[in-house]
Amino acid sequence: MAQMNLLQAINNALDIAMAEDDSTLCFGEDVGHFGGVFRATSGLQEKYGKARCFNTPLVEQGIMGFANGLAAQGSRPIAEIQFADYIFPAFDQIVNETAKFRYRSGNQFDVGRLTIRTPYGGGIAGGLYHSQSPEAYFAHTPGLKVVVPRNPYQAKGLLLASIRDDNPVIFFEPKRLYRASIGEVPEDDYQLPIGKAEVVTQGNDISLLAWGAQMEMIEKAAEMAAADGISCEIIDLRSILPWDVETIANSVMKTGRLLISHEAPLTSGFAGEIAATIQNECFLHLESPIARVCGADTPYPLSLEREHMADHLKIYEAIKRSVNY
Amino acid sequence: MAQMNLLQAINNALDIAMAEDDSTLCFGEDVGHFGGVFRATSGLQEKYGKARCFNTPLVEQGIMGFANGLAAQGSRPIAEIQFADYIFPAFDQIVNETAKFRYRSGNQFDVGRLTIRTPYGGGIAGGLYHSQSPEAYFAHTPGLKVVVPRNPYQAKGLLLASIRDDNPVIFFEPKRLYRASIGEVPEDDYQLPIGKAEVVTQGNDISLLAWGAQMEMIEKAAEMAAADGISCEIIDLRSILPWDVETIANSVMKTGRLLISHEAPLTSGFAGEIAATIQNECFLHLESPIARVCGADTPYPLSLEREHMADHLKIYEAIKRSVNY
Amino acid sequence: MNTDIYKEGQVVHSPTFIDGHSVDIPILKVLKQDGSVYEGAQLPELEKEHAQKVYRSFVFHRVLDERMIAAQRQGRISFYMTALGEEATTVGGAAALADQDMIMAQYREQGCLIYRGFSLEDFMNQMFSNEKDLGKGRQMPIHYGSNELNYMTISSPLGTQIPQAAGYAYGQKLQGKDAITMCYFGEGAASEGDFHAGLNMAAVHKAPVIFFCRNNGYAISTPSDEQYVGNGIASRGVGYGIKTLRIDGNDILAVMNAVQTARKYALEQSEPVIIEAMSYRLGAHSTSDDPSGYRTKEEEAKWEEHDPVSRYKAWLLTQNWWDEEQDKALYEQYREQVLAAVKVAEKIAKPPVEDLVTDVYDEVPTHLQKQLDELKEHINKYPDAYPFTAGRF
Amino acid sequence: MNTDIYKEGQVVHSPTFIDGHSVDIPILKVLKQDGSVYEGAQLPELEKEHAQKVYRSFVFHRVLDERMIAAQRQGRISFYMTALGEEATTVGGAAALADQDMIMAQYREQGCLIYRGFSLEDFMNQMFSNEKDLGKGRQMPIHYGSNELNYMTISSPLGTQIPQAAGYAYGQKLQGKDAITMCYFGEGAASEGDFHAGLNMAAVHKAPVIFFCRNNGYAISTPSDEQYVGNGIASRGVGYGIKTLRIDGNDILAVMNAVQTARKYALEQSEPVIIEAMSYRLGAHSTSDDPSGYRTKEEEAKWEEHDPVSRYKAWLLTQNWWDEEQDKALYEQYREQVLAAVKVAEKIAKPPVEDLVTDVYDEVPTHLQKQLDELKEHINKYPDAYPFTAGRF
Ligand SMILES: Cc1ncc(C[n+]2csc(CCOP(=O)(O)OP(=O)(O)O)c2C)c(N)n1
Ligand SMILES: Cc1ncc(C[n+]2csc(CCOP(=O)(O)OP(=O)(O)O)c2C)c(N)n1
Ligand SMILES: [Mg+2]
Ligand SMILES: [Mg+2]
Repeated sequence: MAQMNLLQAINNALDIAMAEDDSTLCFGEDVGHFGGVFRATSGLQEKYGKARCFNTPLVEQGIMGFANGLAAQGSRPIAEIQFADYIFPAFDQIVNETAKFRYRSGNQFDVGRLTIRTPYGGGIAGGLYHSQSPEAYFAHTPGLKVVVPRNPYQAKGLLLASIRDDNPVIFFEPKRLYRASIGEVPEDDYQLPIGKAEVVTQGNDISLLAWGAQMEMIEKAAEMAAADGISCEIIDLRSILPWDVETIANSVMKTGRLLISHEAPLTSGFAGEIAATIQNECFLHLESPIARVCGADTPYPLSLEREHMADHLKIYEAIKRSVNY
Repeated sequence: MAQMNLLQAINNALDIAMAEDDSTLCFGEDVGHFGGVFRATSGLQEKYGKARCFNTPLVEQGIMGFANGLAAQGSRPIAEIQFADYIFPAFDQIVNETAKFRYRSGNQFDVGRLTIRTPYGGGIAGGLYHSQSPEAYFAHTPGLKVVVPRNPYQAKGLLLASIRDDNPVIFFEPKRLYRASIGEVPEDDYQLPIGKAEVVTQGNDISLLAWGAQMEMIEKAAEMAAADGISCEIIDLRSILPWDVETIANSVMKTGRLLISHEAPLTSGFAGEIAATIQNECFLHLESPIARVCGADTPYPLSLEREHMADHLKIYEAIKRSVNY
Repeated sequence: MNTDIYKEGQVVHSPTFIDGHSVDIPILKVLKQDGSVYEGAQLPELEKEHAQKVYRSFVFHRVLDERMIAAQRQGRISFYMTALGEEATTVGGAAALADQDMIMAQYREQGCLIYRGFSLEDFMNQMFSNEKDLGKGRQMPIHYGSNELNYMTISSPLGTQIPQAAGYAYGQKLQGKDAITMCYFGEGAASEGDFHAGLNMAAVHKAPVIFFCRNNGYAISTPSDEQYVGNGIASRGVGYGIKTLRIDGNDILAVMNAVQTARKYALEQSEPVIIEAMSYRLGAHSTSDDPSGYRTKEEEAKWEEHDPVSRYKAWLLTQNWWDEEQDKALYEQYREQVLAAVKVAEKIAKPPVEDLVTDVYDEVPTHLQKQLDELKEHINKYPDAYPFTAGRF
Repeated sequence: MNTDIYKEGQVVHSPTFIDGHSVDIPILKVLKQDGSVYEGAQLPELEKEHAQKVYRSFVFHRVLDERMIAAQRQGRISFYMTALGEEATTVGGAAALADQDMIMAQYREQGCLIYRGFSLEDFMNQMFSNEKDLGKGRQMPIHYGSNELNYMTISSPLGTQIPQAAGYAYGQKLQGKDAITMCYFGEGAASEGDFHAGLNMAAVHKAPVIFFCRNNGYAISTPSDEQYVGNGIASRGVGYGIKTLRIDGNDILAVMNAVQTARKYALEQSEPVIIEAMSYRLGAHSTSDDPSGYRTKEEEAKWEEHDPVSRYKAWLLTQNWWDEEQDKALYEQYREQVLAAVKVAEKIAKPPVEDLVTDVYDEVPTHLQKQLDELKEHINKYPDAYPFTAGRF
C-alpha cells in the first residue's frame, strides 16, 4: 500500500496497463513529453517511448477517430480529452461510431479495447468551459460504458478494469479531487467491477446516491443529518452505464427514500433516469418522492459557482424535506 | 384553409418567414436549387435568390458555426441538418456555442434568431443512421429550446413561432409523417405557443404523453384501451425544452396515472426527466408507477425495427398494466 | 520553433498573395478512350490473368448494379446505390493493393469487395438483411463489411472513417504488419471536419494510409463547385505536407499505377499519401434520388464518352487478352447468377429476435436481457404483428 | 463538372507526387529589428498620431500583462494569460481595421481591445468577475467581450469562432455593411475540424473575413512540429482557394500592411483572406503553465531578440515620433493606473444572485424562476455559506 492522490493512482494504473501490453497506447493533447496538463501521463513517454505515448494535434474529433481506428485494428488505445468540456467536437465519433461499431458490423469489428479518459466537474472556479459534467449525454447512448471514480483507490481499480473491458469505456475523472483526494492504494495490480454500485455506508432512513466528486457532498450532508438522528445509506453509483439498478432498488426497499445528487444541471441529467426507474421498481416502498439535488439549469457560472452547485447544505435540506414528507 | 402534408406546411412556413424578413436565410446540404433531399425548401431559392437560400458544403459543424455567426450578426438563419442522425458533428457548436452564447456574454451577444430544422425518427426502414431521435441529448442543455410538431397544422404554427422566438430553437421534424400526415392548414400566418403542451383528448383513467410521430402510436393504443373501457387523456408535449410541467401535472392529478412514450432508447431518454419530475409533483396522486414505453436500449436496427419500436401494442399493454396495478 | 523565419526562405516587402493557382497539379493518365496507351506512359504491374480478373470484376459490378436497381424498383429491396462510371476507382484500387491491406470505404465501393471475392450470396444477404447477413440485418442495403476480406463495415455518417483509417494504419505500423490502410471517400465528405482531422493526424503521426478521394463531381445534388472553390481535393495535400497524386479516375491503369506507387511509398516511408481520382457519378446518388432535378442529360452524355469499362476492355482487346464472345458469355453468366441469388436470398428468414440485443456490448447486460425477455413475452401475445420473429424462440 | 480534365491542364504519364514543397510561400517583412526599413518595403498607411496610439497600446499591453501576472501570483485573480512577444499581431491588426469591423478572437488578443479603447475598468471588472463586468462575472478571467467595440465575447472551446466568423461576415455582406470580420486563432486551434469548416464555408460563400493565424510555435506544451508537418498554416490557404499571406508577426508594420491589404481585398472582392503571422509565445501558456517542462531558455532567448515592441519603438525613434523620456513616463503612468484600478475592482461586489438565471434565455422561464426562488430561500437559511449573494435580495 502507498499513499497516492487521485492523479498518481491514475498514472499508476496507466503504467501497469502499458507495461503489460505492448499494444496499449496513451495519447491526447499535451499527453506526451509534458505528461498532460494535469500530469496524469507523466513519465509514460519516457518509459514507453514516443510511439506509444504522444501528443496529438489539437483536434478532439481526430483523437477519437484515430482511437476508434486503433481499437478496431486490435491496439488498446487510451485517449485523453483534456477537459470533458471539450469532448463535444468528438461527440459524433463517440456516439455514432464508438458506440455503434460492434452492433452495426454484426460483431465483425469492434472498438471494445478503447478507453477514453477525461477530467470533468466543477467547484474549481473554472466557469462555463472547465466545469461541465457531461455524463448524461453519453448515458443515453447504448454501446458505451460510463465510469466515474470517487477516490484514488477506486480510480486505479476502475481504470484498470475499464482498460481491460472489452467494450468502449468513458472514464470521467473528478478533477477537483486530482490532488485533493489522497488515500491508500495498493501498488499491485487490482480491478474493481464495472457496472456495480457500492454501498459505502449502511443506513436506514434514506438512501443517498451520487458518483465522483459529488460523493463528498452527500457524505458531508449525511454527517449533518446524522446529528439530527437521520441515518443515511450512502451509495456510490460508480458506473453510469450500464448502471446497477439492483443495488439501488434494494437499498430503497430498505430505507423507503432516495435522494440523488449530481453536478450536472437537473433537467435531463442522469438522476432523472434513476428516479424514473426506481419509482417503477420500488413504487410501493417509497415513503416520499425521490429527491434530486443537482446543478441549476444554467451554464456553469464562475462567480455564482456556489449558488449553482448542489452543495452539502442543499442536500442536507433535501434530506430533511424527504424524511419529514 | 388548405390540405397540406407536413412537408408542405413546413415549406409554407419557411416561405412566410422569408417573405416577411429580408434577413431570413435557409441553408444546408442540398437545400438550395434542389430544395433539400425531402424538398422542404423547394422553390425558396427560385423565389428569394441564391444569396438567401443555398447549398452548403457537406459539413454540419460548419453549417452550425456559420449559422451561429449569422445569428450573432443579426440575421435570422434557418439551418437544416439533413438527418438528425447527422447533427452530432455539430454538437459542439450547438451545445457549447449556441446554447451558451447569450449567457457567457452577459447578454451582449446572442444567437436567439437561430432556428435549426432537422428530420428525425424511425419506422422507415432507415437502420442505425436514418432513424434516430436525439431530442434528449439537447434537452440536457440549458439555453436551447426544443420543439417537435405532430402534424401539418402544428408544424406550420410551431415553426413560425420557433423562427420568431428570440432564443435558439431546434425543430425536430417527424420524417415518417412528412408525406403521410395530411391535414387542414390555414394559408395565412399563425403561431402556436412554444413551451406549452396540448391536451389532445380528455380522459379520466390514465394520462398518455408523447410528441411528434409517436403521437400516432399513443392515439392508436388509446383507441384499443377505449374498447376495454379505459379512458385515456392524450397529451402532446410539443416542447421538450422548456417543457410544460403544469399541464402534465394537472392531468396526472386528475387521472392518477401517467404513461410516457418516445422513440429514442429508454435509458436517459426524456421520459426519464418527465417521470422524475412528475413523481415529485404528484407523489400522493399516483395510483401506479409512471410507465415508460420507449425504444429498446440498442442502436436502431433495420430488420428488427418493429421489435425495437415502442409501438401501439406495447403501449396498449403498458396501459393495461398501469390501470390494473 | 519558427526561429527559421529569421534565417532563410523567400522574403517580400510588400504583400504578395499566394492562392489556389500557386500550385500546379498534374493529372496522371495512362489509357486513352480507344484503348491505346499514351506515349511513354508507365503501365502498372499487371499480368494477363490478373488483368482478366480485373475485367471480370468490372462486368460483375455492372451486372450487379443493373440488377439491383431493377430489384429495388420491383420493391424487393428498399434501397440501392450504383457506382456507374466510377468502377475503375474501386476495382483498380483493390487490384493494386495487397489482400491484407485494410479497406475503409464510404459506401460506393462495392468494386473493392467484388475484386476481393465477396460472394454473391454475401452481397444478397446484406441487401435482403436476412439472417445470413454478416451484419445481422441491422443496416440498410449496401452497408457491407467483411472481416475476412479486410473490408471495414460501412457506416453512413460521412467522413468518420478518415481519422479512423489514420489510427488503423498507425496500429498496423506499430505492430510491424506488412499492410497499409486504404481509405475511400467522396469529394463531398472531404468537407467534413473529420477529413481535416484525419489527414493531419496521419501526416503528423506518419501513418501508412492511402487517402483515396473519389471526386465524382457531386454530393447528392450539390455540384463540386458549390462544395469547394480551391483546386480540387489534391491541392489540400500540400497543406498537410502529404505526398499527393491526381489521376484520371476513369482510367483503371492510372488508378492501379497510382495506388501501387502510393502503397509502396506509404509502406516503405511509413507516410500517408493522398490520391484524387477525377470521375463522374453517372447514375443517381441512390435509388431515392432523381438527378434530373439538378443536372442535364447533356452533361451526363459527355461523361458517358469516358466510360472506364469500355476503355479498359478496348485495351484488353488490343492485348489479345479478351474477345467479344467471352464478353457476351460473361455478362449472361453473371446476369443469371445474380437473378438466381436474389431469389434465394429473399426467401431466407430475417435475423432472430435475440439479435436485437446482441453486440450492443460484448455480452448482453442485465437490462437488455430484461428488455429481450419482455419483448419475447409480448411477441407471443401478438405474433401477427411481428411476423419475422414470432414463433421462432 | 470535372469534364475539363479531358480538355486542359498539365498531364503526366507516370505518378508524379506533389507535396508540401510544391508551393513557395514568401514572408512579408518591413521592419528590421534595429528599426530601419527593408529597402523598397511598402509601409502601411500610418500617420504620426496613429503611430503613437499604436505604441501606447503596446506599452499599455506590456504593463497590463506584467501587473496582472503579479496580481495572479498574489492570489488576487485566479487566472491570466499574457501575449508577451506577440503583441504586434493584435495591436497591429486592430490598428489596420476599421472600428466597425467585428473582431472574433481566441483569447490572447487583448491587444485589439486595448487599441480599440476597452477601458482599464472594463478589463479589471472582467478579471475580478464583479458585478460591473460586462459579462456578468460568468467566465474566467480574460474572456472579454464588448458589443460596443465590436469585439465578440471570448469562448474557451478552440476553433469555434472560425466558422462563426464566416457566417458573421456573410451577414455583413448581405446587409451591405461597410465592414468585415477579423478572426484570430492559434496554429494549434487550426487543427480543429471547425477550422476546415470555416475556411471552406467562407471560400465557397465568399464571405469578407480575414482569418488571422497567430503561429506562435506552441499550443500549450505542443510544439508546432507536432501540430502539423506541412508548410505552416499558410499552405492550407492554397487548398481552399483563398488568398493567402505569410508575414513576420513580430513586425507590426508588416502586420498593418498585410491587414490593410487584406481588408481592402476582402471588402472589395467579397472574399476571405488568410494571414499567417509567424511569432513566438514568449511567456507561459497561462498562469497555470510552466514552459520549463517543455522548452529551453536558449530557445526563448533567441526569440527575445526579435521583440516586436522594441523594434517598433526603434522605428518611432528614427521617425522622431517618440523619445525615451516620453517612454519612461508612459510606463510609469500606466503602472500606476493599473495598480489603482486593481484596487478599485477587487472591492466591487460580485454579481447578484439573479444573474445565475438571467440570459439563459431572453426571459427567465418558469422552471428557472422556481430554481431561483428556492435558492434565495436556501441562502437566507445559510447566509454564511453564500457570502457574495446573501443579504442582497
Ligand atoms: C455526416 C453526414 N452528413 C450527411 C449525410 C447525408 N449524405 C449521404 S451521401 C451524401 C453525399 C456524399 O457525397 P460524396 O462524399 O461526394 O460521395 P458520392 O455520393 O459522390 O460518392 C450526403 C450529404 C451523411 N450520410 N453523413
Ligand atoms: C476544443 C478545445 N480543446 C482544448 C482546449 C484546451 N486548450 C486551451 S488553449 C490550448 C492551446 C491552444 O494553442 P494555440 O491555438 O496555438 O494558441 P496559443 O495558446 O498558442 O495562443 C488548448 C489545448 C480548448 N480550450 N478547447
Ligand atoms: Mg461525390
Ligand atoms: Mg500557438
